[in-house]
Amino acid sequence: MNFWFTLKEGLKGFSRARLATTITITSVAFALLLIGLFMIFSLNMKHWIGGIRSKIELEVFLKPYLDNNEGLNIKQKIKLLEGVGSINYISKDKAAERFQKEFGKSVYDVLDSNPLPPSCTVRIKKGFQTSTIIKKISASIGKIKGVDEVVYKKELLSVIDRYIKFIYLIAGGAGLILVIIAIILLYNTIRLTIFARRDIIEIMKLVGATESFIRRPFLVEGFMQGFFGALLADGMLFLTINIVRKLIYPYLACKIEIYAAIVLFGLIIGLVSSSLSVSKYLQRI
Amino acid sequence: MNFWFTLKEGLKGFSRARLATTITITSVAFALLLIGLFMIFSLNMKHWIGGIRSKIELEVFLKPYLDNNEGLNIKQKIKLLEGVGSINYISKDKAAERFQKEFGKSVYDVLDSNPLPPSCTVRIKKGFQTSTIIKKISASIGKIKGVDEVVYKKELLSVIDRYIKFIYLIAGGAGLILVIIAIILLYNTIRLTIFARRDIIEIMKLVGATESFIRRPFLVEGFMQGFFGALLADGMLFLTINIVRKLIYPYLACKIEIYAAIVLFGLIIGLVSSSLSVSKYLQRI
Amino acid sequence: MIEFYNVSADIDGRNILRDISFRIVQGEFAYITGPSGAGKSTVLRLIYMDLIPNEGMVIIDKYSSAKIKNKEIPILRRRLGVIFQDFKLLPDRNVYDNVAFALRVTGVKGAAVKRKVLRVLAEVNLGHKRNRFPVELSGGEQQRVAIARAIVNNPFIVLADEPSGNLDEQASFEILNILEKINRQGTAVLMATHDNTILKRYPHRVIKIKEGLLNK
Amino acid sequence: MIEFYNVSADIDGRNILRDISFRIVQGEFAYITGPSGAGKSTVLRLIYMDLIPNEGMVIIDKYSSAKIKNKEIPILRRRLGVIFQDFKLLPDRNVYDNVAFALRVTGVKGAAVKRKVLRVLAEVNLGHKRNRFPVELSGGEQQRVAIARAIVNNPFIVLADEPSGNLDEQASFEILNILEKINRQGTAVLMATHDNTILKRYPHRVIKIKEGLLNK
Ligand SMILES: Nc1ncnc2c1ncn2[C@@H]1O[C@H](COP(=O)(O)OP(=O)(O)OP(=O)(O)O)[C@@H](O)[C@H]1O
Ligand SMILES: Nc1ncnc2c1ncn2[C@@H]1O[C@H](COP(=O)(O)OP(=O)(O)OP(=O)(O)O)[C@@H](O)[C@H]1O
Ligand SMILES: [Mg+2]
Ligand SMILES: [Mg+2]
Repeated sequence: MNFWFTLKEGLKGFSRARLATTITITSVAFALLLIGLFMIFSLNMKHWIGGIRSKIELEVFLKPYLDNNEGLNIKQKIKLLEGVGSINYISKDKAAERFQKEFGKSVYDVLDSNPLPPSCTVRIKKGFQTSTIIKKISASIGKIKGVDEVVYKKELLSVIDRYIKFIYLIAGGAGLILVIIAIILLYNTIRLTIFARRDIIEIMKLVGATESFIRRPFLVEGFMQGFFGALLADGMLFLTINIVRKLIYPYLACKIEIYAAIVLFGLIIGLVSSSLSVSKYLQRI
Repeated sequence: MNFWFTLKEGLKGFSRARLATTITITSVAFALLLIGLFMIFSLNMKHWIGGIRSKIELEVFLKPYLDNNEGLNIKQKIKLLEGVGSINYISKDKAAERFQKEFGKSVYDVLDSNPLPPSCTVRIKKGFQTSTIIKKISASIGKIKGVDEVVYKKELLSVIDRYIKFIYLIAGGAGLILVIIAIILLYNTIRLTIFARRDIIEIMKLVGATESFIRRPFLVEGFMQGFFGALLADGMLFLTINIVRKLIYPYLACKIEIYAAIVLFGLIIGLVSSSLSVSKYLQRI
Repeated sequence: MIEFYNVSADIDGRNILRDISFRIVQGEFAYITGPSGAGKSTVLRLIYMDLIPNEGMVIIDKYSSAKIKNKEIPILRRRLGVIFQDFKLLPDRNVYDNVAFALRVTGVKGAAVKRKVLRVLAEVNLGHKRNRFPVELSGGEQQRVAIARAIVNNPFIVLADEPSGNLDEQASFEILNILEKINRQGTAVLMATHDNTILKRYPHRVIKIKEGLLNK
Repeated sequence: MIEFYNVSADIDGRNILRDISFRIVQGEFAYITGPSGAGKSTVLRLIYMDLIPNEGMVIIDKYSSAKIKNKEIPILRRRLGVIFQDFKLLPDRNVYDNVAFALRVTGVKGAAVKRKVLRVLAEVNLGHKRNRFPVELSGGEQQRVAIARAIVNNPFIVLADEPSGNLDEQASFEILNILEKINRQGTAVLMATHDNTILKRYPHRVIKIKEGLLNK
C-alpha cells in the first residue's frame, strides 16, 4: 500500500477526531514530562552523590619527630600509590593552628614546644571511593616508613556506602514505578481514543479492508501523537528546568540525551499502544 | 428526581461501557498512586530532615580550672534556658580520651597534667533548631559565669537551613507538578470516556432529558470511578509500602491520613472531571 | 397548535428551507412528502426545536422559536413523540430501558413505568424482545422500538419520520393503524413518508415540500 | 456462485435461521422478502461472512464458509458490493472519501479513484454533495451514498438491504434502474425489500423467508 496514503490517512485522523487527538497529545506530553523530570532528578542525584563521595579523605599522622622535608618526602611516596588523588600536607605548625580552632586554646598556652605530629590529608580518586578499596590504600600507606597512623571515617564511609545503595534502590524503584504509571496512563489514553472509534473499525472491516490496511493509519496516528506529545513534553521540561535554574538552583544538570530519550519513548509508546489497541478490535472476524 | 434511580443509572454506566470503565479506573488508580507516593516521600523527607536538625549541638567549653561539681552546676544552669534539650557533660578526663581518638596520641604522653577544659554538648529542642534561635541560645550560655567559649557549626547550620529551604522548594515544586500531571491525566481520561458516548448524550437531549437529568448519572459514574480508582490506588500504595519496608527501608513512615487524602482526591477529581466533560456536550441546544 | 410563519432555515450557513408557512391544528393527521433531500426531516427538527429558524417563527403549543429558552426545550420535547428517521436508540440500553427512558425523563416512576412500557411494546409486537439491545434487533424491529418510545408518553403530537421505511407492508399498515388510533384519541400526527401505498390507503392532508419550498 | 446448503445460523446462542438452502447463479437478479425480523439481513450477513453458519455451508464464489480463513474474508468482501440497511457510512469522512475508501482498500490509486468515484456519485445524483459529511445528509442521501459505495468496485454481486427504504418512489425507481443496468452488465443482484410496488414493477425471482425458514 502507498506510504503517502497511509501517512495522509494517519494525519487526517488528527483532524477527524480533534478533541480526542488534543486530549491524547496532552496526556502523552504530561506522562512523558513525568518521566523526563525523573531522569533529570536521577542525573542530579548522581552528581550530588559523586560530590559527597569525593569529600572522603584519609588523615595520615606521621611520626612527630619528622621534620618538614622528611614529611614532604613521605607525601611524595603516598602520591605514587594507586587511587590516591590530591594530598594536603599539614606541618606541625598548621596542626597547632588546627588545635586552637578545635579546642579554643593554643598548644603554646600550656607547653613550650609543639607536641602535635605532622600529617597528610589524602583524597581518593573517583572510582576508588569505596570502603574496601580505601581500606587497602590505608594499609599501603600505613606500611610506609615514617607513617605513624592512618585515620579515616570508616563508619561514615560505610554509612555512605550503605545509604547510597539505599538511595539508588529507592530512586530506582520510584523511577520504575513512575515509568510504569506513565506507560499505563498513556496506553489507557490511546486505548480510549481508539475505543471511541471502534464502530469505524467495524465498518472498515465490513467494506473489505484488511487488518493491516486498517491498522496502519492508526499506527501513524499513534506515532504522531507520541511525537507531538514528546515535543510538548520536551518544551515543558525545558521551561521547567530554566525556571528552576533561575529561581532555585542554578547548577541543575541536564543532558540533551534526556530530551532525545523522551522523544524515543513517546514514539515507542504511541506505536505500541495504538497497535495493541487497534488489534483488540480487529481480532473478531 | 429519584436518588436511587440516579445511583442505579450511574452504576449501570459501569457495565454499559465496561472497557471504558476499566480503563478509567486503572488510570485514576495509577494517577492517584503517583500522588500517594509523593505524599509518602514528603512525609519521610520531613522526618529525615527533622533527624538531621536534631543532631545539631553546641559545644560549651568551661574554664579549665573548674572541677567536676562546678561543671555540673553550670550544666544545670544551661538546662534552664529556653530551647535547650539534653546536655552531655564532658569532664576533663573524657576530654583527654577524646583528644586521643582525634589525634592518635594521649595528652599524658607529653604532659603530666591534663590541659583540656571540661565542656558540655548541648542539644537543641525541636522547633528551636534554626540559625537565629541557636545564635541567641549560644549568647545566653556565653553569659553564664564559668563558661569560657561556646562553639557550634555555624556554617553547617546555615548550610542546612539553606538546603532545607531549597529541598522544600524542590520537593514542593516537584509535588505540585506531579499533582498537576495527575489531575490533567485523570481529567483527560474521564473526558475521553464521555467523548466516546457523546452520541448518547445527544440522543438523550432529543428525547427530552434535561441537562441535570443527563448529567447526574455521569456524575455518579465519575464519583464511582474516583472512588474505586482511589481504593485501588490505596491498595497498591499499601503493597508498595510493605514491600519497601520488607526489602529496603523498614522505617518507612506512613499515615492513615494519606490513604484518606487519596480517596478524597479521587472523589473530587472524578466528580469535577465528569461534570466538566459532560457539560461540554450539553452546552449546545 | 403547530404554526410555521414564513420560516427559513439554514444549517451551517447553507439554506435548507425557504419561506415555509403552514399550520397543523389540534388532533389533525397530516403527511409531509417530497423527494429525498427536500427538507422533510428539517421541518420536523424545527418542530422539536433541534433547529431554530433564521427567519420567520415556529410556534409549537405555547412555545415560540423566537422566545423559547434553552431550559424549556426539554419540557417541550417531552410533550412531543418523535420517531427519528435513524431511530436514535440508546445503544447501551435494552429495548425496555430505551422506551422507559422517555418516560423517566418526565418524572414517571416505578410501577407506572413498567405498565406503560409493556403496553406500548405489546402494541408494536415487541414484548418478547424487551431485553434485547438495539444491535440485536433487525432494522424493522428497531423502527418499532422507536415508535413505541415516541407514543409511550401520550404526546399531544407524534412526529413520525419515515416510520415504515424498514417495515413490510403488513407491519406498515399495523403502524398506521396504531397512529390512526392515537389520532382518534386526540393526538395530532405529522408523518414524513415516501410510501404512495400508504398515502392512498390512509388518505389524509398532504404537505408537499420540494427543494426547501412548500409545493401547494 | 452463491449456494446455501442447509444453513442454520445462531447469534449469541439464539437460533435465527433454520435449514436454509438456495442458490443464486451468476448474473441473476433475486429479491429476498419476508416480514420484519424474518432473517433477511442475516442471510446477507452470511454471504459477506460477517456470520459463519452453525450448521450447513455457505459457498460464495470460490470460498466456503467451512474453510475460509480470516485473512481471506476481506478479499471476498471487496468483490461484493453491500448496501447495508443502516448504511454504515464512516462518520468522519465526507461522501467522496466514503466511496473512495471502498476502492482504496482494493489497492486502486490516484486518478483512477477520482474518476470512478465521481462517476458513481453522478449516477446516484450526489456529485454536488461530495464534500458533505454523513451527518450533513438527509436519510435518502445517505442511502444513495451507501449505494454508490456498493457499486463503485464493480462487484460480481450486489447485496442490497432495503436500498429504497428511505427513498421516495421516483428515487427508488432510479435506484432499481441502476441495479437493473449493472445486472444487465453481468452483475448478480440480491435485494432485500418490503416494497410491493417495486416487486410488481420490476419482477424478478423472489426468495421468501418467514421466521427463519424458507417459504417456498
Ligand atoms: N447537518 C447538515 N448540514 C448541512 N446540510 C444538511 C444537514 N442536514 C441536512 N442537510 C441538507 O438539507 C437538505 C434537507 O435535508 P432533510 O434531511 O430535511 O431531507 P429529507 O426531506 O428528510 O430527505 P429524505 O427523504 O432523504 O430523508 C438535504 O439536502 C441535506 O443534504
Ligand atoms: N446481534 C443479534 N443478536 C441477537 N439477535 C439478533 C441479532 N441480530 C438480529 N437478531 C435477530 O434475528 C432476527 C432476524 O434479524 P434480521 O436482521 O435478519 O431480520 P430482517 O429480516 O432483516 O428484518 P427487517 O426487515 O426488520 O430488517 C430478528 O428477530 C432479530 O431480532
Ligand atoms: Mg429525512
Ligand atoms: Mg434487515
